[in-house]
Amino acid sequence: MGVSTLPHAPVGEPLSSCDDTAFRMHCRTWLAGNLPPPPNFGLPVSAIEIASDEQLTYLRNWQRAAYDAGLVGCDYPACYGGGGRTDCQAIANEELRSAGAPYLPNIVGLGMAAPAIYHHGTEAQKRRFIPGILSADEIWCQGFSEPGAGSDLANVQAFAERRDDRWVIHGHKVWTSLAQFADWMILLARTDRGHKYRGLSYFLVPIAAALGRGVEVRPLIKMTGGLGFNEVLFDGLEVGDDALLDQPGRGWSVAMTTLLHERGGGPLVTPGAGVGLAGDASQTRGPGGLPALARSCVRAGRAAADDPVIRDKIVRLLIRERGFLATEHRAGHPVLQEHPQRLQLQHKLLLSELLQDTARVACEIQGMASTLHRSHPGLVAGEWSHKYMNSYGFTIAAGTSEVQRNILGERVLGLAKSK
Amino acid sequence: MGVSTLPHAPVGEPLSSCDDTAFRMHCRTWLAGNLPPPPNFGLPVSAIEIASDEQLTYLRNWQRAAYDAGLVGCDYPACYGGGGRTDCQAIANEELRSAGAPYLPNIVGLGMAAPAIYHHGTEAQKRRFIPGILSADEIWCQGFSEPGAGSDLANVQAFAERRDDRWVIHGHKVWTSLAQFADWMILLARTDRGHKYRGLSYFLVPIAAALGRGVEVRPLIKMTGGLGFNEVLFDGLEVGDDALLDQPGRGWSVAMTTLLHERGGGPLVTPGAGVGLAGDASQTRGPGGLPALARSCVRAGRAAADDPVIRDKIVRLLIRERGFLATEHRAGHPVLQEHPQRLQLQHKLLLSELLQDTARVACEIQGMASTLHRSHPGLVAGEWSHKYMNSYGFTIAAGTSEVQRNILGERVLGLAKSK
Amino acid sequence: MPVHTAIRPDDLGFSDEAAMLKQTARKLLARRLPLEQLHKHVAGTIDPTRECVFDRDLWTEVVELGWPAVAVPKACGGFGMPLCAMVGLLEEVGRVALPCPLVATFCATAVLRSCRAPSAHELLKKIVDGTPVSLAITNRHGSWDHEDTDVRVRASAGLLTLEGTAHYVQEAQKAEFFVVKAQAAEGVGLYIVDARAPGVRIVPDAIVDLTRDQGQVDFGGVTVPAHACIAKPGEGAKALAAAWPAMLLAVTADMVGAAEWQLQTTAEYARTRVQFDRPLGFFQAVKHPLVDMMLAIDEARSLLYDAAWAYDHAPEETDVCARMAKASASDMAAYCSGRSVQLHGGIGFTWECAVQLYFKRQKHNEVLFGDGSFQRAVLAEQLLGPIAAVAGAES
Amino acid sequence: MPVHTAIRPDDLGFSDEAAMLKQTARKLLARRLPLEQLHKHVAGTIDPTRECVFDRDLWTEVVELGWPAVAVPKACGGFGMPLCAMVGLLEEVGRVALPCPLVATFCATAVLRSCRAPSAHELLKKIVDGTPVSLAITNRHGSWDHEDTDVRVRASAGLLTLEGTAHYVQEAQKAEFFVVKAQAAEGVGLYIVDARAPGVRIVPDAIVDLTRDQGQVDFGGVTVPAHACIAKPGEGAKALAAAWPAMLLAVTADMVGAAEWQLQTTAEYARTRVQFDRPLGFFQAVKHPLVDMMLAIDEARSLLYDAAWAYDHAPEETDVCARMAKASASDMAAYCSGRSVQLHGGIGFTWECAVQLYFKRQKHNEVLFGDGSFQRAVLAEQLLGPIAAVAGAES
Repeated sequence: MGVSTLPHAPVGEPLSSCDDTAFRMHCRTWLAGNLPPPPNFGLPVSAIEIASDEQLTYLRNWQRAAYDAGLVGCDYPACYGGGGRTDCQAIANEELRSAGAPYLPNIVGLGMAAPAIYHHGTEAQKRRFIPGILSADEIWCQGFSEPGAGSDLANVQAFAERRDDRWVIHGHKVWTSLAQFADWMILLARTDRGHKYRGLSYFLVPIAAALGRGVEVRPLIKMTGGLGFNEVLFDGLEVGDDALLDQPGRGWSVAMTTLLHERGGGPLVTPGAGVGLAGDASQTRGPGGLPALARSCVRAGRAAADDPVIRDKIVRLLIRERGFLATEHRAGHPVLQEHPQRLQLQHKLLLSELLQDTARVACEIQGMASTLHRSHPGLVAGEWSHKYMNSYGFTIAAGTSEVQRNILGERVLGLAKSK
Repeated sequence: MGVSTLPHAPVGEPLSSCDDTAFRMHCRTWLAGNLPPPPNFGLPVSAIEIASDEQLTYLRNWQRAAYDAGLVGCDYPACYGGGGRTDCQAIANEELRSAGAPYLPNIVGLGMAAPAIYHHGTEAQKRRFIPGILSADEIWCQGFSEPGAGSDLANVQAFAERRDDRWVIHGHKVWTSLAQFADWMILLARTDRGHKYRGLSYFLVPIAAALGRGVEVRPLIKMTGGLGFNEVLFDGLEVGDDALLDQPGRGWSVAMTTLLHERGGGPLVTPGAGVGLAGDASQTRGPGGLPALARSCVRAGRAAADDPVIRDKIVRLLIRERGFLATEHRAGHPVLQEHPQRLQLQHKLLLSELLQDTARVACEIQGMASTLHRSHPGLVAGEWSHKYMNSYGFTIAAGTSEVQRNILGERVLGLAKSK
Repeated sequence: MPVHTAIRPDDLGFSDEAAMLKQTARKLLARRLPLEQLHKHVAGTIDPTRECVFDRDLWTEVVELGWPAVAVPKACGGFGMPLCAMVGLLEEVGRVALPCPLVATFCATAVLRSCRAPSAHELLKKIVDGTPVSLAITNRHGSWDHEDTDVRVRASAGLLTLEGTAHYVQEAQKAEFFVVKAQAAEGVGLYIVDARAPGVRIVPDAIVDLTRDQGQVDFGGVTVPAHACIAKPGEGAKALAAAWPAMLLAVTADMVGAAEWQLQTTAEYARTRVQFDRPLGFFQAVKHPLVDMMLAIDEARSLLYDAAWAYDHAPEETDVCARMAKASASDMAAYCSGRSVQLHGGIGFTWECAVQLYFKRQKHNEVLFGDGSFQRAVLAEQLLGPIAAVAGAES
Repeated sequence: MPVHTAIRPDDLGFSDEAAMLKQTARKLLARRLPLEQLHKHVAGTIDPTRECVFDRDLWTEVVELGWPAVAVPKACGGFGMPLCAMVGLLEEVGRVALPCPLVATFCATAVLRSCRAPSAHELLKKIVDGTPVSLAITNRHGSWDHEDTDVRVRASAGLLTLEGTAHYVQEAQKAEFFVVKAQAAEGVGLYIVDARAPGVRIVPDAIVDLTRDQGQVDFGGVTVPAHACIAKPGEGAKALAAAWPAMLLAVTADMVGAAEWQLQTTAEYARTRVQFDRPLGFFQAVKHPLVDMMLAIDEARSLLYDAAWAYDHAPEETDVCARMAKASASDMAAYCSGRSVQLHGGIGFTWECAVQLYFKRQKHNEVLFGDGSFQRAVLAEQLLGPIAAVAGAES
């Protein structure tokens, strides 16, 4: 649903053109001289866990600089603030990752809001919103999940009532990353209780500007004790028709476009750095850091790196990591795959489960040190217990692993829907 | 369904009584002097793979002897040829296993037909059939599965048509172990096409006596190239009302009683020897033989038993084996369990998956020798490839592992039915 | 390698008395420590450097019920019940994630029982009276080798002086006495040290688990009398080895009980939470992992009872049986914890949901006294023999 | 341990030519070898001691298509295509479970290419003409150590004499020449031996896989001329090591293709077979394992292409990449084979169903040149360094 309504994305050229190479060199050169110095405070492992203003400011400045240099939004038309290129974002992403660049903070805007607006918005909406997303001038959050609408997203109960020419919104959204910093939210709400799917509409609603006036943001505490997720309560927020994305009743279709891009299966490549496994991220989240960890930890009287059973587990993970990266590579080339969505739709599932299993093996390597909280003074072996717990956020959020497997089985293998 | 119609089984006494001890000693003494000498021909790994008359005769004589000694059918009333005891079969089974006794060939009769007849039969049927089952004078097979009714057993299409006071049976049964030797079959057939469940009836039908007169038995070849399963085709077999077990339309209920006992969850303990893991069976099918195998196989220039990764895998299996045996033990004592069927219903699933995983690890230990067929001259390391393939028969037959997990989730954990 | 030869009785030694202890504990704990109260008590703050939480009223009740005395020999004023009674009790303790130093004190009890010195008996008597005791036996690497320690002991003028640090000491802030493993020239010995003795400094660890505490204990020239030695240098390792199976089984019992809570709570959620117009449990992607949790729990529980019987009746099998149980339970706990969060979906990932408390307790239990693969490596020595000497040349 | 530093081009070196070879092969093989014909051909009898089946017409067609020549250098009359072309082709070979000695001949080709002797070039020319060749390099233990062999070679009067037995020789009854690894005082060397030479005796193995043959080859004082030596004693291991990644990838490609067949066939069954009034694929207990098969296949396939590129362009990465691919594929094949039978239910367990043919071919492929855990042990040496010398003391 909805997917078929997308304009056709240009088919990738089979081989790198000279222009691609020039762009790649531009990225590389700029990155060599313009990476920001490491902050003198800690950064969370991903954008959705940004917890302080200083973290956000640092990352926002970085996204702005990368945007100004043409590395963010390359594939959007220039009239919407983009680079006006085609198929260059993937190259920029590769270079961003290779350079070990920090991640981009406006992750919901870049990965979800911008593609949804680009595919479904009015000309005015595109011109109004996309530039601020690319430059990180305006931070976005996503209002899809509710207490009663998790995996079953279409069960959304937040309601936008039509009053004269306005929409009045009541409802309760949960798991809203970045809501405490967000200027805007993409919101899925019900406008008709008579139809499960056709009763949904999609809005672009102000958050920061409406705090205390129909919008309340409350932090949700994660099992780790960390912040990052929020509840957002709507109690009579009023918006106009310009807040509607696409037609009333088309919300499910827009949501599908949004999720398709979030899952890496959409035509537009999301600008991103540090979200893969190369570079520094691999050392701190992926299995790339496990050999060094295993050399530093003692297990049964010798380095854990000398325990053949541990070695086997680490090598298993290193193979999965290499396989993941090679699949990312192969996914960019149509000849090397059998079904257009088969590899793209694996991305989130593979990455989230690889990072979870990595953290679990890291804890095993640490042994008793894995009982320690990351705030423990002098903990040198890394915050793996914390990362392990946090990893469940990624196997649950944005479509649980179970839902991802349904999607793959149904869309790629053509199996009957499981619900 | 059906389960609630069973007469209450006597609750097991919490502790061994003196009588139990005396019976156990009787078993032990008898077994010490009366085990049959090993045959001078090979025996298959289980009764359902008996392939030759000499194998059957040898095992039949053994079952008869054990029956005569009171070790088979102890818990059935004496008027039906049983031992007239309560709760003694479990003791006899333990002793049979400890003694490394051969298995009993009339496995379908003992595990399925006898309990079904006992719970649902007329007095005449009980007196007619149970003694011959216990003594192995009459071999039984089971006619449940059909090409279109595998996991979905209630979809049975074999039809018994009422003509005057007779039933005329047409249909196609598959996966029928022992059919080539069987005197009788328990048959699930449809007597009413209007109701899925209530349209089923349960018959006791002659096979050997009806061959060529409405019954044809054709061997099915397994993926191993081995025999054991059969197709049984009914083309107008006529039987009378005395062939009906319970009322017409009660077939599903009787089938549930049958399967409950097959799965080890019924009130009557099935007489059995060598079907667990103790004794010789453990050496040839269970993980008990893996340490010796690993010492005899060379892997990467040293004994496989010296490869820590292989060691870890073997120990994992030995732990599972020990856990399985301890669970069997615990299942016999109500105080040590939380739900009456929780352990019983695990038996088939645990055992079939343990044996499958054991065979797979054994193949890994063997390395290139696992490419060899069991007929390869001089193959000393055991027929593990064969056993590995054969193991799928056990994870598929009698309710696939997937169906077993449904049953456990629904009956023990109270989860919603998956269909 | 003749193991598992002893024939078990039907009830695996689980007497009426043991069954009653377990049943009573279950009822009492369910009433005394409802989930909301536990959460409020241990998870009232997210600050990881919070003060150690210790509900002394709850502990007093536990003591009054006589639970610390269950495993203390009758000669020392205890009930001297068999190990199977203790593991049944500790299963119930795990089921409510009891935030009391009962497991740690039981482990110390097991070690004290394996020492014949009069002072060990004296401390056992104190345990009956409700004194929490813990073991200070682990070095900076968290080693479980009975010979490893970072504490040294030196004798002079009839006094013993302890110097060094014990790491990963369970319930370090709650214990009133420590049984300390210390190195002398002749080998390691065991020593009783009062937690308030001069020179003893307890440095709390910031840990993930909210239902216990852990710390390092510095011994800065701590002087104790000669009779504080309960296992002479060279005999400490043997005393620990004798107690070890009971310690493994104590943690195993806690894991089995906690995992049963995880199973039942997650199954209840799957019975009631509706998505796609169906209870979650309809979906095999939920149902089958729940069944696999159950299978794993029952394996660990069977091995637990089997090993407890061996501890009481077949000492030659005990070490293998106990390590099997701990290995099974550690892997089981990892699996059940992961699924308990995942199958709860978003709500399971919150601080507010009690699932996190058990997840963290289990994570700690998994590694305590050695995780699954550690136990299997030791088991392989016994079940397959030692690895032949030739090293290298793997390709 | 700097691996994976070379930046791959977008197409991983997979040229239009390579893509066309793969596509053509797929179409041709689907037409030429429909499933029923394959089954009839290789599974016509259940007698394990049956004669070796070799469809010479089919092989002639394969030769006429030039497939054995794909990897032969142009200088020897071949096409000299990059490895990625070959693995693409072998994927299609695996997809139809082609019962021809193409993989074995390709492995021999890889070894011959790593030898500079003129006689190696001569044999490569014969391969272009359709001569099946196989490697006789494995000892009685099935060892993959390049130094291990049970064949000895002795020089005298300008002639070489081979004595001993090579085991687990692939396609032993189809090969016309063997490349034999033999031990001399200076180390192992490689020798070309005509399968019909006096003293050569081929003893077929009874094997599980129905789509190939295997045997032991006895060399009972087989005499060959000096120029039959293509790698001198002491240089054989190096030549094998150079070819080894290509050999690993040939088997990996076969596994990936065969697994894709298993996936698609099982998915088709799940789309059409109805139980409980629903197609099987509705049930997550069927759907999710199918997805896991797909994930495993795609990982192995990505690693395959990645390693093939490295073989052609980044030799320093090749060994690691190829072993990763083989390790991934071996475990993948085991998983996919198991699920292909299990998810087909009863019908998948029959001789009649083609699922068994792929199950058995994969089982053979899994262990050929070393299974997953073997490859990982070697990889660990390179990725984590060798194990420090201290052995023993595991507890």
